[in-house]
Amino acid sequence: MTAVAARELRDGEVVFVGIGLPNLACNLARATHAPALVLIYESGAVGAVPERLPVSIGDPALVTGALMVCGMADVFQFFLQNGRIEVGFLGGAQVDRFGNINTTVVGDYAHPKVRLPGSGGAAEIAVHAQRTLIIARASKRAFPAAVDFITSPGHHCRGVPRRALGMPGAGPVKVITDLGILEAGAEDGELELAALYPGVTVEQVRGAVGWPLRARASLGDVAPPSARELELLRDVLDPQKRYLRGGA
Amino acid sequence: MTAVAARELRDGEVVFVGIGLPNLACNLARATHAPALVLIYESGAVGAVPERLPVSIGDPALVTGALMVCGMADVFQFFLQNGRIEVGFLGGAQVDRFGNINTTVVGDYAHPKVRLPGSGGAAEIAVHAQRTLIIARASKRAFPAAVDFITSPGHHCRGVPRRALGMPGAGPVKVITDLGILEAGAEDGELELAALYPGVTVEQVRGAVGWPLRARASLGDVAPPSARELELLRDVLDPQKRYLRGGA
Amino acid sequence: MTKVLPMRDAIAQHVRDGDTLVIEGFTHLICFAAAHEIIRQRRRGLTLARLTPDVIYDQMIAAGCAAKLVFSWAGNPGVGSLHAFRRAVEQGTPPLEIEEYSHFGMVARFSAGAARLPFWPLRDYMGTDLPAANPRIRSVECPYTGERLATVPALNPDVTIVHAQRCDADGNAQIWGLLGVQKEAAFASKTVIVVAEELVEPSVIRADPNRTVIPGMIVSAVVIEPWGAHPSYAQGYYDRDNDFYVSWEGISRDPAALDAYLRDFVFGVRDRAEYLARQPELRRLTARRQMAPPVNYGY
Amino acid sequence: MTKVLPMRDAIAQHVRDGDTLVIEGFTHLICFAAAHEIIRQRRRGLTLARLTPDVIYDQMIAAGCAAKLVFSWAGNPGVGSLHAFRRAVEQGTPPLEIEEYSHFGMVARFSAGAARLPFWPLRDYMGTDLPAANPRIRSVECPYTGERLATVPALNPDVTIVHAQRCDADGNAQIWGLLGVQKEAAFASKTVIVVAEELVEPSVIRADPNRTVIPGMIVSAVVIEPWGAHPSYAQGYYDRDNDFYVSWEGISRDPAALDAYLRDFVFGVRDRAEYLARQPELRRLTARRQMAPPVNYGY
Repeated sequence: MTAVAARELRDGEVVFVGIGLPNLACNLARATHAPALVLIYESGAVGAVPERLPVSIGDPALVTGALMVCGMADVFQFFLQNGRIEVGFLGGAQVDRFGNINTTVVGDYAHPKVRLPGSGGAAEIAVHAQRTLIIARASKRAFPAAVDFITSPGHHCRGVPRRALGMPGAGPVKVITDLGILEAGAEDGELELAALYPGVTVEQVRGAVGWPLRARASLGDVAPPSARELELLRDVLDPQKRYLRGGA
Repeated sequence: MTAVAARELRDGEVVFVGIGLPNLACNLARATHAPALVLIYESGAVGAVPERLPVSIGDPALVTGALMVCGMADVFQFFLQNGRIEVGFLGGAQVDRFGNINTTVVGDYAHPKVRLPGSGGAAEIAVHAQRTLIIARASKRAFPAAVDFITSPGHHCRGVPRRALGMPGAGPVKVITDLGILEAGAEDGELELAALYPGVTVEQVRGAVGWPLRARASLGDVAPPSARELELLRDVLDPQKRYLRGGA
Repeated sequence: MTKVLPMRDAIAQHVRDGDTLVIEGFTHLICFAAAHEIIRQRRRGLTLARLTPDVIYDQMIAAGCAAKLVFSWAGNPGVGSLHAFRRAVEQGTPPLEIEEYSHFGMVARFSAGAARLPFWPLRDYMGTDLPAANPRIRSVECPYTGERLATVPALNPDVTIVHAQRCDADGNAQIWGLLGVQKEAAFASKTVIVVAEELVEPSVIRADPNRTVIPGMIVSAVVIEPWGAHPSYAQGYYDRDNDFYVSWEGISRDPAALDAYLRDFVFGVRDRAEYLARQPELRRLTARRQMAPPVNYGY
Repeated sequence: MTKVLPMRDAIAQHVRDGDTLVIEGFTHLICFAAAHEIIRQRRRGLTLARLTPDVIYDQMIAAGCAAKLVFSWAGNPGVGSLHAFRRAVEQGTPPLEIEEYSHFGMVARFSAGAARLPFWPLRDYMGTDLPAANPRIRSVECPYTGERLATVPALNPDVTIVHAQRCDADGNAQIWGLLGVQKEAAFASKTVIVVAEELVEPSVIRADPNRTVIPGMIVSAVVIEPWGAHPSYAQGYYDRDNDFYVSWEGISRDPAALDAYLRDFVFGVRDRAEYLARQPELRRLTARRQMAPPVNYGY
């Protein structure tokens, strides 16, 4: 999943990085095909080159050797709202059929069954990044037909299409799971199966999402992580397996 | 005039400083009774301690040794609009009977007889400083009944009293001229004669302003510059007579 | 009259029951020393505001200081949950009112407060359920384009506490590394307390004025507290104590363990020095030297 | 493909007739080198925006580059008038449209542009005649308090030119001393040209990231031009040539003297090196050393 996400980044792009797998994916991309990737963290580090795996998005290793460190008012106004972020990475407890993400509550907002952390910068990343990539392990719990709470908007929000809502960014162009890759349908923005990992069937993916998943007529093959990618991830980038519990 | 203005500043106050006589007055105050005066320049220097007479409000001598240097967005939003400036100094080509100042045009705005520099930061200083001090040499040309253009609002603007306009600051509490000191009348905000320099008569001041000037029943005496003040101004602060052409 | 006070006196004089209190710092420079003193002095009914409540507000919630939380991301950064916060919201123990934004919304609230404007405009929240959950997120029509933009109201705390690497006795404070929203929060606040790793002469501040983030003129009290941000970090001084952040998952999940933690490390110590004496081997966190090259301020 | 270009190529590639152009810098770091090259390349119909038009725009107005001026204080700082500007406004020679704000208004316009908002709110202009003179100054009603606040529209230049003390080849630029509104103007702009006193390795920039004001990712071209701000100044490099600013009063008052100045120092030289060779004894302006102490970025 991490290696697949890394390949979605083009060299020289400006990426708004979240902690965990997105951070790993960005640093893998930097170490392989995209050495000029510009990593921006909402904490204010721009062009960070962390020498250790950051344990948070405010890690001191993001500051030492960065190109620029600025206040958060600048990050959100002059970088993100300004439209300078090409790729935003998002994860979440729930992702629905339109790519809406919930990181706020499971259940009712006023009386939640599970209280999640909330938006952080995710709401505005989903609005403003030129495109976003979502990373999440597939399961019926993680992929309901509709999220309990829209923290970060996708392609269709409570009946209104994204474009009508005036969001500058294109929204989630790919949802990278551990079974396959989902992409938004051109017509209605509904997520549909676009590519499969080796050995995974369409039915397996359908069994792991909460709506009748459409599959494209021609499905792509996701290339498995190369030996080089695996070696970098396991031995260099996350040797303590902080984030790679599931796989690479 | 400069020495008189300096005495209006209390030790420890935060003063927004303009160039020329206000700058001289502030540095004289620092050198005499107000060593803890905090000088802020619209250029972004806070707590400046210029080692030479600054030739402009952007002089490098305002930066070297300052307590803080910040961008101008911070100066206007976080210091001035925030209400942190206790005293603002203003000058101008025209000052009218309500303390309105014109630094924009003589004549009609669209077809001016004389085009002056414009507001700079003066409009917002007049609105936000907790109190302002105006320094100007008295003459019928400089003190018309009504200014051609209100660049910086005083106590009464085109028929509307200052308080009704919602301005946070108290406006020009004193107008320091080379003949005497004018202060706003408590009732209507009209400038009236409050104090005279030694040897100056009420009629002399009346002859130098463009409206029938009221004089207070009990007029104060402006103490002339002391030997120490004169020495500092002439020998230390402005030895090249850049600003002290008229007198101290 | 000096502004430099012991932490005990600074908190006693400036933080009152029912205040809206901000202890800012985005991962970096979170002033645990101040929070612990507030817990020890048993302040009650506080409205706690911060982008990331973090372990620091989880401790204050558990200790019963908070009536309300204003925030944008309530997790244990890089680790997991804040369980005292979750118990309060999910089970009402203790009861806690919440007011929730995104990070940009909180930054904008502090910006408005610092600029003494009643609101701040931002292009955000379309399609999200946040405005439905928080009616203080509103909108305004642009007088030029006619489009509607989201707004958030100004946040003007009673007290903001900022931790800095160094300051002088008047509170002129310099910060480098992550700056977060400390400047905005301080300017928005009625009272500002600066806590610093080091007290320096004004000449040190004046030798590099572009590094000053908080001017002394807005500061009411100064506290010098080396390691005062532990288990958070101070760039150039010490690293984050990540082991403690990881251990908070277990401590905060178990109310008894949390009480024991507060007893041993907050109520059971008189001051920061005693707290530090009970920490395992702080030297492991001491920063290595990686100096910035000097620049010339001459003319 | 390198961004580092000679000034001639940077201007030829990025500044077009009719553009809205900003060369910012508040007294400090005003890039005369760029303005002279624009004059030499005879750009026409420009909308020139700047808080303080200063001698730099007075020269461009006199040279016929400008169709419109957007500004907030049009004087010769510490000296007197800008006579080319005054002739244009008072006598229409050459014709010049003006759009006028206060400093705060211009700062707010750049802030809105940098944040990609259509307007910026400020508490200003009540009682003044500025809104009557400029109908683009409008107002908005606060959705919380109902009060009316002034607004100014965003300013998004086609090209902004920023002079910096140092930058790397990608345009990551560091500035200290007065910062003006350069950051806001650059982020508001479609194209940014960075001109610097010194080209440094990225490692120099990365050794002190808090000093970076403009990130390379928003920069289209980099020009290395030592003394490129003369007769303005660069903190730590050279002082302002105040004698020249004083002499501008006489030069600009007399159209023939002004033409002679442009002939001798702008049209009559091929580049900045030739301009500098014609200046009297620049060494008198060289900055003395007054170094900031280093800080530690380690962890």
